Amino acid sequence: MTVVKRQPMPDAGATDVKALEPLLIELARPGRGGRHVRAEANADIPPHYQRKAPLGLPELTEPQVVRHYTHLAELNYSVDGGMYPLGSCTMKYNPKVNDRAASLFADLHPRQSYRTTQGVLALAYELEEMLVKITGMDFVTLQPAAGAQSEFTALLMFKAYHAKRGDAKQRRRIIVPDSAHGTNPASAAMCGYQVATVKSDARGNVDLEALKAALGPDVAGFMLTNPNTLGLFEERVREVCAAVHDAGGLVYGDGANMNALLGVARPGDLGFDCVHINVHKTFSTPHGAGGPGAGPLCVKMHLRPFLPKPWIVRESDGTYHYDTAREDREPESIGDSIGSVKQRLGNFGVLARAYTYIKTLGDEGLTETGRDAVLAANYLLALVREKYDVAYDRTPMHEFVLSAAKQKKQGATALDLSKALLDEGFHSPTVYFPLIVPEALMIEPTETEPKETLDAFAAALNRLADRAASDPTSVHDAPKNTPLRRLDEVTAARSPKLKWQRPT
Amino acid sequence: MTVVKRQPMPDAGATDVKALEPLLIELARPGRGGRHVRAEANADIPPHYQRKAPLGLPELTEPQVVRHYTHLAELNYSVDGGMYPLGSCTMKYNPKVNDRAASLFADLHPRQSYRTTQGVLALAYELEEMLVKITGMDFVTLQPAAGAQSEFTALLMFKAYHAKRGDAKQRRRIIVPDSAHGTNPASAAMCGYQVATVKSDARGNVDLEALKAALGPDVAGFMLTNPNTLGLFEERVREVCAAVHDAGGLVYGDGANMNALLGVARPGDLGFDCVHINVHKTFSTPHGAGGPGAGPLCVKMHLRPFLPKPWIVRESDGTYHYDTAREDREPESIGDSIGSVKQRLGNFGVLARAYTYIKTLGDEGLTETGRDAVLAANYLLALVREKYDVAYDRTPMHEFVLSAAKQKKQGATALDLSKALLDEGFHSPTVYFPLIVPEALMIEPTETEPKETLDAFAAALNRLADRAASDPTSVHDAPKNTPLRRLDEVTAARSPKLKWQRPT
Amino acid sequence: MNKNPYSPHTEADRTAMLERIGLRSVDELFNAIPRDARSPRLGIGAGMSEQEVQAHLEKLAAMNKTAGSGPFFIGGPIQRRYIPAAVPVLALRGDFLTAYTPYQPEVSQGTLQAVFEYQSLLAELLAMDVVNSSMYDGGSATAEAALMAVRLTGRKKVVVSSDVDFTFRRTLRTYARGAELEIVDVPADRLASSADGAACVIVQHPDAFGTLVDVRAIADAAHEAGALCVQVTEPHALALLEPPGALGVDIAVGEGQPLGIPMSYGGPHLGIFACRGGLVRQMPGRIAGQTVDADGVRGFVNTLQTREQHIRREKATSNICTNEALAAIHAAVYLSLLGPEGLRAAARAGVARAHALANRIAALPTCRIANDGAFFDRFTLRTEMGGWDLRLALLERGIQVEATASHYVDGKRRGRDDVIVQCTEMTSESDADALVDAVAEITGSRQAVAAR
Amino acid sequence: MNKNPYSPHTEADRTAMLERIGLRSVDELFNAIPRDARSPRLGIGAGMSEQEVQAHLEKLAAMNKTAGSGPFFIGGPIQRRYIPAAVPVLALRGDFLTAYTPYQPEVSQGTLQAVFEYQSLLAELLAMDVVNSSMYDGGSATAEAALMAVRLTGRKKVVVSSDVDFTFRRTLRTYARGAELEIVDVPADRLASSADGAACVIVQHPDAFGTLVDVRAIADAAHEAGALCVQVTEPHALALLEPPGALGVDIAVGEGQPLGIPMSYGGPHLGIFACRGGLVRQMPGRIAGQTVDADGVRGFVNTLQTREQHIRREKATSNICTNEALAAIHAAVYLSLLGPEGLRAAARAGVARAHALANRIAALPTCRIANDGAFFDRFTLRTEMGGWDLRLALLERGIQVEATASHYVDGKRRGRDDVIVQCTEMTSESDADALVDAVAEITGSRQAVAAR
Ligand SMILES: Cc1ncc(COP(=O)(O)O)c(C=O)c1O
Ligand SMILES: Cc1ncc(COP(=O)(O)O)c(C=O)c1O
Repeated sequence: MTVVKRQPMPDAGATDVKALEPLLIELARPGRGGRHVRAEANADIPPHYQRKAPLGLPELTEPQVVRHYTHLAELNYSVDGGMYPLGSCTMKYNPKVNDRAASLFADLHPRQSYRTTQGVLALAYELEEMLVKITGMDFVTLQPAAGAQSEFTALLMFKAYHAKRGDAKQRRRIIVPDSAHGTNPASAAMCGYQVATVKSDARGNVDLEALKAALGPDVAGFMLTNPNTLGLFEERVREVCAAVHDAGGLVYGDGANMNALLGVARPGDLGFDCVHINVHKTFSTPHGAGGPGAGPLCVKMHLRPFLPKPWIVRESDGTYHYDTAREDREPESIGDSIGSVKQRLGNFGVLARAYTYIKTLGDEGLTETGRDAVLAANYLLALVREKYDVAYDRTPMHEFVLSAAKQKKQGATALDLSKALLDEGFHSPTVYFPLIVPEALMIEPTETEPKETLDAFAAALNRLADRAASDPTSVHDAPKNTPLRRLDEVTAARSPKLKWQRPT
Repeated sequence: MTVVKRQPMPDAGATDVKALEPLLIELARPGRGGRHVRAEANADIPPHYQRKAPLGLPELTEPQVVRHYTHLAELNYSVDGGMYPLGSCTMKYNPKVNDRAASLFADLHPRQSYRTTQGVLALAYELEEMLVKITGMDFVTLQPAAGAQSEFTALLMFKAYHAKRGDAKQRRRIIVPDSAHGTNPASAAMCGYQVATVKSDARGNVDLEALKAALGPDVAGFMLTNPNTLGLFEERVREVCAAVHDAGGLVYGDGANMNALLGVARPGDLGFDCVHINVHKTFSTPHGAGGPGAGPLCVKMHLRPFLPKPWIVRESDGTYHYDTAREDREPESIGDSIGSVKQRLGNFGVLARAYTYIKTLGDEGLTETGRDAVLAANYLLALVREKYDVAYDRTPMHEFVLSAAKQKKQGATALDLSKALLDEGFHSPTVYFPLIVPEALMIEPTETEPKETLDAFAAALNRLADRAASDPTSVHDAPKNTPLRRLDEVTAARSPKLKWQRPT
Repeated sequence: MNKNPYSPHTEADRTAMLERIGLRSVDELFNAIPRDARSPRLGIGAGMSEQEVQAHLEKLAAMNKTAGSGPFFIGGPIQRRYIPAAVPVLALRGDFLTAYTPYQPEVSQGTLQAVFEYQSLLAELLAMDVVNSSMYDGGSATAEAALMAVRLTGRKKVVVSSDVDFTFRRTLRTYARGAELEIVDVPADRLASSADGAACVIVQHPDAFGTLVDVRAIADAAHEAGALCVQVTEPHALALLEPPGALGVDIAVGEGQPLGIPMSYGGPHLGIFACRGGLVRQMPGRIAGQTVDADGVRGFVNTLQTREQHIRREKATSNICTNEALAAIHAAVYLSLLGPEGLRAAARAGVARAHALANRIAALPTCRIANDGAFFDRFTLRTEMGGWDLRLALLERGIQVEATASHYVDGKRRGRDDVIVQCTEMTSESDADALVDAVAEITGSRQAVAAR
Repeated sequence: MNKNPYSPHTEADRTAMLERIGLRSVDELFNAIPRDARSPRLGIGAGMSEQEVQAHLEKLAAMNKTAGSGPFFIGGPIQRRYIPAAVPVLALRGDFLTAYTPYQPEVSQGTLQAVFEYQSLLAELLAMDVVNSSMYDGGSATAEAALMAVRLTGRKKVVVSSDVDFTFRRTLRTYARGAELEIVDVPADRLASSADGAACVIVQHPDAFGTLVDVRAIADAAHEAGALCVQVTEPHALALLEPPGALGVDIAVGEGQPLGIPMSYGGPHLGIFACRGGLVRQMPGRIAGQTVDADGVRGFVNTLQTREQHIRREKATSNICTNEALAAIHAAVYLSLLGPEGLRAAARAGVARAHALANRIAALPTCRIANDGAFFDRFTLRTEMGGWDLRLALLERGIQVEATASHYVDGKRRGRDDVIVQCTEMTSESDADALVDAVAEITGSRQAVAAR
C-alpha cells in the first residue's frame, strides 16, 4: 500500500455510515449470486436434522466480490509494498518462487497412502536434515503450526522426559527471563507449569546469579530466546544452559530470532536441548496478515523418544514411509511420544516454501543472510543512536531496541512516534515490547532492505525525534495520511461489536 | 485503485525529481541482481559479432522489482477496482476463471504438430462454430490479433474478392460513415483504398441518400458499425446493405459493439458480408492496459475462399488438423487466401478466455447479457438526460452519447467534466468521440455494473452538471484527488522524452 | 554477485555500512559468540538458481499422485472441493499475503475488515454469537474448546464421542497432557449419560463416519450435568443442517479448509472456533471488532486483547499468536462468492452423490453400509475382506479411499475395520462407476453387478 | 438466478430500471431492429457452472502434449524460456490486467510508467533511439517496418532475406497486398547487391536457422542505395551480440515473447519495434513519453498521437489501436528481474547447449550441421533421410523439433529439407542425450554412437 488517506468509495452501496468500504451485507441484494459449483437440487436429509434457522449469508456477484477485496487489499501495508521493521517478526522479502513451488503440492490429502506421496515425504525428510544441520540439533518434528505450538509441544516433551525419569511430579516450574515473549509463559501455563521470571542484568543478559537462585529440583526447564528480544546475544549462554542442566532442568531455545544466527552459530553448539524455528520469519514464508506459519521443533538425541508421531522413515531403497504406518496402520503403541499436535507433517504448504528458500540460498546464502541481517541492524542503529536512548548499549544482532523515554518526557510517546512514522510512509517498529524497556521501539530491518531504504527510514526516525523535541504536540494526532486515523480501541473493547448487524 | 492523491514514496532511491515512484534506473545499483536462471559462463561467439556496446540494463534485486511494480499497479484505475464507463470499449467484468483456463494452454508452441495439440484445435474449432452461431455468418478466422487487424484482413479479402471478379482495379474506394471509429479509415488506407465519408442523418443513421450518391462502380465496400458509435441501431440497415450490394460493393461489419446484439440480433441476418468481434470487449477478455485482444473475423460463404490460412479441418473420426498441413506440410498453393496476418490461431491465449466465457454463459446467458447491457444504458441515460444534451434523442442500445455543449457554454468542457469525474472516484467516459458530436461524452455501463453503482455514477454526473452551471471554474483544475493532477501533454509532444536518461 | 539472491547489498554498500558503524569487518559484530561456535559449516550444499529449484520441486511433485489424478474418496474434516478461480486471485494478493498481524490498524484495514467479515459470515453459518479470527486447525480448535470449558467449569474431566474424527481426538489427548485432564472416550449413544462431572461433552455432527447425530439431546443432558456442549462440525454441512447455535451448543468448532483452502497435504488450514456471547472473555485467539477512527469513520481493530498472551502472558486464555488469518480470508472470499445458494448446491452435491453411491454399493451382495443411522456426505462400507485390505486393493486400481483401520488414538484402536467413502461436488459419475465396479470385482460380486 | 452468472441485476432491479425509463418490457428497447431478425435462437447450448467449465477445459488441455512434457527443441522467434515466478504475480495484477488503454493518464500512471520503462529497457538492449509501446507480434512488426520504409522513401520495392523467419515473411507478403508492394526474396548473401530501388532491405540476425549474419555490410549497402536497413532480431541474442543500433540499422523489429511471456500456442505475444530518432514521426503504434503534472511532479502520457488512427484516421501511420501493452509489461518485469547478468546467462545457456549438442550430432556419421556459417542458439541438422521424415520419427519418440520442410511462403518452398534444433536455458542434459540417441538410432549410426 502506498500510504495515503482514503475517501469512502463511490459505489459504497446503500449505507449511510461513513466507511472506506462497505461491508458485504451492505453490498448484497436478495437474488444475486454466481454459478461457481454445479447446481444440485435435492439432498436426502431427515426433516429432524434439516436447517430451519435462516442462512443469512450475503448474496453477491463475483464482480462485486472482486472489487470488495481489491479495495480492502489496497488498505493494507505489506512487505511487497514497503519496509516493515517490526522487531521480533523478521519481515523479510517473501520470494514468489516459494509460493509457486508450494502450489505444486496443493492437491494432496494428508490421509493419502505414503505410496502416493513419496514426493511429499522426500521433501519433508530432506527439510528435517537441513534443519538439523542449520540448528546443530539431532532430530526434528515438522508438526507444530507455529512457534507457540512448538513451545507447547516442547514443554509437553519436557514433562514426558521428566516423567520418564520419575521426577515429573516435583518439577512444576518453568523459568523465563523478564524479556521473554508472551507466548513463552503462556505455553508453560498451558502445560500446567507454574511460571517464574528471572530478571535481566545490566547488559541485557539473563542475570545468571538470579537464575541460579531460582533453579532447583522443582524446575522443569528454562526458556531462552537467543539472540534475546533485546536483539542481544546471550553472552554467557553456555553457563546459563549448564546451570539449568546442573539443576536437572532442560533448556528450551526460542528460535524466533534464528535469522541472526544463520551460518553464524548453531543453538545446538550453545547448550540448548531444543530450539523451534519460525519458518514464517527466518525462512521467508509469507506471514499472511497473521498466519499461517510453521514451527518445526529441533531437538537433541535425549528428547527424541518424546517427539510427536508419526516420524518419517527412509528405506535403504530410497523410499519413504511413516514409522507408525508402514502399512498405513497405526502401531499398538506410540511409545513415549507425546502424541500429535497436528496431523502428519503440519503446515506442509508452508514448509514447502521454507524448503524452497533453503535450497535457493544454500550454505553460503544462508551465512550471508545471517551476516547481512546483523550488519543492517547495526548500521541502522548507528544512524539513529544520537537521537534516541538505546536500551542496552551493546553491539546488537539482527535487531535493536530503542527507548523513547526521552521523547516521552518531551511529550511524544512511543505510540505517537509509531503513528507518525506511518505518515512518513513506513510501517512502525514493534512498540512497548520487550516489557522491560520503557517506551520500547523494537526495530528489525532484515537483510533484504537496500541501504538507501535504511537511510530513508533512519532519516524519518530522526525527523520524528526532532519534532518530538521542537513540537511534540504535532505528533499527537498522527497518523493523518493513512487510510484511517487513530482508531478508538477503548470503545471497541468496552462494548464489543464482533460481527456485523444485518440491516433490519 | 481507490482514487487518491499520492505522495512520493519514501524509499524513492537517489533521485531529486519529484515523482510518485522512481524509475528502475534510479533504484538500480551496480552489482545488484538476482539468480533466476542457471549460471552459464561461456558462449562461443566469433569476436566480430560479440556485443561491444554497453548493455545498460538496470541491476536490481527481486524485492525491489516487486515493490516497484506493486507501487505502479496501485496507480492504475481498473475494472477490478471500479466502474469503467468508456464508450465503445465494453469494459465489463473479466471473469477470473477465464484466466485460469487460458493458463492451461500456456506451455504450447504454435509450431507443434497437430498431433500434439488436439486440445487446442478442438477448442478453436468449437469456438469458430459458436461465433458462426452468434453472428449468423458462415465461416470464421481466429487469426487477427485485434479489431483493427481484423478490419485490415477483411479489406484485403474484399480486394481479393473483387480481383477474382476482375474489377479490383476499378474499385479503389471504401466508404465509411462520419461516425466511424478511426481504425476504419486507417485500415482502408493500409489496404491502399481511398476513403470517402458519408454523413449521418438527423436520427444518427447513415444518410441513405448520401450513401447512394457516393456509391458506384469504383466502390469496393462500405464499413458500418452497428449499433454505431452513437450507440444507435442502424434503422435501415438492410436498405443500406442492399444499396452497397447493388453497387457491387461489400459491407464490412465493425463488431466492436456486438455486446448489444448478443442473443438480440445477428449481423448475418441484417445484410453484412462479414463482421469482426472484439473478444476483449464482447467476450470479457481483460484489456491488459491496452492489449492483448483478439479480433476473429466472421464471413459469409462468398468470402470464404479468401480467408487467411491455415484452416482447421475436422475428420470424421473427431481428430483435427490444418488443411495446409495434413502432414504438417504446406501446400503448393494457398489458393485464393490472402495469406496470413498472424500465425495459425492468432492470440490463442485470449481466444481460450473468450471460449470459456461463452461456454459459461450459454444461449440464455448471452441473450441476458445483450438485454441487460441495453437496459443498463437506457436506465443510466434516463437518470442523466435532464442535465445534459443528448446527441441523438433515440432509444440507444448498449451505450449513449451525451454532449456537454451546454456545459461548455457555461465554462466547463467535456474534458473538464471527465477530469472532475475522476475526483468523484469514477473513470471517465470516452470523450470527444464520435467526432460528429460536439463535446461528446460517450458512456457505456455494460451489463455487469449493479444498479446502485449506476445510480452513484449518475448522481456524480449530475453533480458535475450542477457545478458547471453554478461554479464552472471549480472543475478547471480537476482532478485534485488522483495520484497525479493534469499532465502537460503539449510539452510531452513538443519535446518528446521517449526513454529514460541514464544519470551521468 | 550475492550468495543470497534476495540480498540488495553490494560490496560497496557493506563497506560503507561498516564504516558508519566504525568497524573493519563484519566478524567483529559477532564477538559475543563463543569462538568455537562461530561460523559453523552447514553442509547443506550450494545454492540453486530459481530455474533449478523450480525444476527440482516439479520433480518432487511428480512423485505424488494428486487427488485429481483419479477417483478420490478420501475426506473427513479435510475435503477436496471446488475452489473458484477468484479465491486465490484475491486472497493471495501481496497486500494480504505479505502483511503481518495487524498491529497498526490504521494501515491494516484490509486485513481487519476481511477478518471481521469472516467472523460475521461464520456466525451466520453457525448461528453462534461470537467467532474468533482463527485457530490452527480443527484439531487444536477442539482441544482449545476443551481447555476453555475446563476454565469455565473448573472441572478436569472431558467426555468425547469416539465418533469424533480420530485426528481431533489425538490432538485433544495430546493437549490434555498439559493441563492433565481426564479424557473419556464414549460411544455417541452413551455421551448423554456420561456427562456427570464433566467440563464438557464433545460431539461431532455429522460424525467422522458421516452419521447424523442428535446434538440437542446431548446438549440438554450436558447442561443438566452442568457441563458445556462442544460440537465439532463441518462448514458445508451447515448449509443444510440445523446449526450449533440452534441446538443449544455452547462452543462450536471445526476444520475450515473446505471453504476454498487447498488441501496441501494437511495445512495450512483453518480452525473454526465459535461460542455463546457470554463466554467470550474465556475465548482463545484473536478477535476483530468494529469501531471508529478519530474522524468517526468506521474501522476495525483486534480487540479483547486482555485475553491474549502478549498482554496476559501466563494468565492468557491461550498461547496462540501466529494463527491462520490468510486462511480465514480465503474462507471469507469463498463464502462471498458462493453465497447461500452456492454453498447449499455444493453441500447437496456431496449428499446426493454419497447417497446414490451408497445405494449402488449396498446393492452388491458382498457389501453393506455400516453407518448406525442416516448419513450426510460420507458413509462407511463394510465387507467380508475388511476395510484395510479393500483399501489396498482399491489403491492398486488407482482409487483412493480411507480405512477406519488407521483410526488409532494413543494406541487404542477402534473395533470396526471399514472403508469410508467421502463425496463432494467434485465426485464425478465416472468416479462413482469406477468405485462400484472395483468394489464389485474385488469383493467378488462381479456377476451381481453384471446382472444389473 | 441470472443466466449470466456475472450479472448483478435482480428481477426487482430490472423492473425498477424499466419503470425509470418508462417502458413495460425490455423488448420495447429493440424496436429499431427488423422484427424477423430479433431474438435469434443461438444453439450454443446451456451455460455451465464454473466448476464444470474448468473441468471441461482441463479435459481439452489434457489432449495436448506440452513443451515441458518431453525433450523439446522447437523455437525460432517463439521460445520456451524460464519465466520467473514474480513475472506473472506482478504483471497479472488486476490493476494492470483489467485496465484499458491509458486514456486518462491521471489514473493510469502504473501502465504509463511501466510502458515507458519497457521502451527504455528495449532501447538499452537494442541500442536504438526510440522504441514504441508494442506491436501485435514480430511478424506484423516486420510488415509495419516495411510500410514505414515505404512511407519514408516513397519506393514500393521491399527486399527481404529468405533467411528471415517464414512466418514473418508470410505476414509481410500478406500486408504488402494492401499497399501493393513488390516483395523480393533473396538469399542473405545477395541482399547487399539487391538494394537498388528498394525502400528497405530486411535482414534477420541471428537468422531463422540460427546463423550469424554480417548486418553492418548489408546496412551500408542499403544506405548506399538510398534504402533503409531493417533488422529482425531476438532479444536474448542481443545480450551477447552487437545490437542493431551499433550496426547502422534504421528500424529494428522482433518477437518479444521470450521476455517472460508464455508461448500460449502463438499469442498473445509482443511485437518489438524500434527506430532511429529521426524517423519517429513515421513510426506506427503507441508511444509513452515523460512529462510533468500541474504540480510539477514527473508523470507519463501517450504522446506523438498525431501519428495515430484516432486522430489522423486515413492519414495515420498505422491502424493499430489495441496492442500488446500487457506483454510489454511482462517484458519489463522480466528484464528488471534478470538484469544484464541474468539475460546474458540465459542467452549463453542457449548458445552453449546448442554448440555442445551440434558437436555431438556432427560426430554422427549420418548427420551434418547445415548452417552456412557460425550459429547462435539454434542450428540446422541435415541427414540422408531428410528433415521431414526425421521430425516425424523423432515425434514418435516424444521428441519435438521443427522441420524446414514446412517453411512455405505463398506456396513457394525453400529448397532445404532439414531439421532445426533450438536450445535455451530450459534445454537439459537429458533432453540433449535423448535427441542424440534418437537421431543416432533413427539415422542408423547407432554403432558409431556405441563406439563413443
Ligand atoms: C520471540 C518470539 N517467540 C515466540 C513467538 C511466537 O511464534 P508464533 O507467532 O509463530 O506462534 C514469536 C512471534 O511473534 C516471537 O517473536
Ligand atoms: C468501434 C470500434 N471499431 C474498431 C475498434 C478497434 O478494435 P481494436 O482496438 O481491437 O483494434 C474499436 C476499439 O477501440 C472500436 O471501438
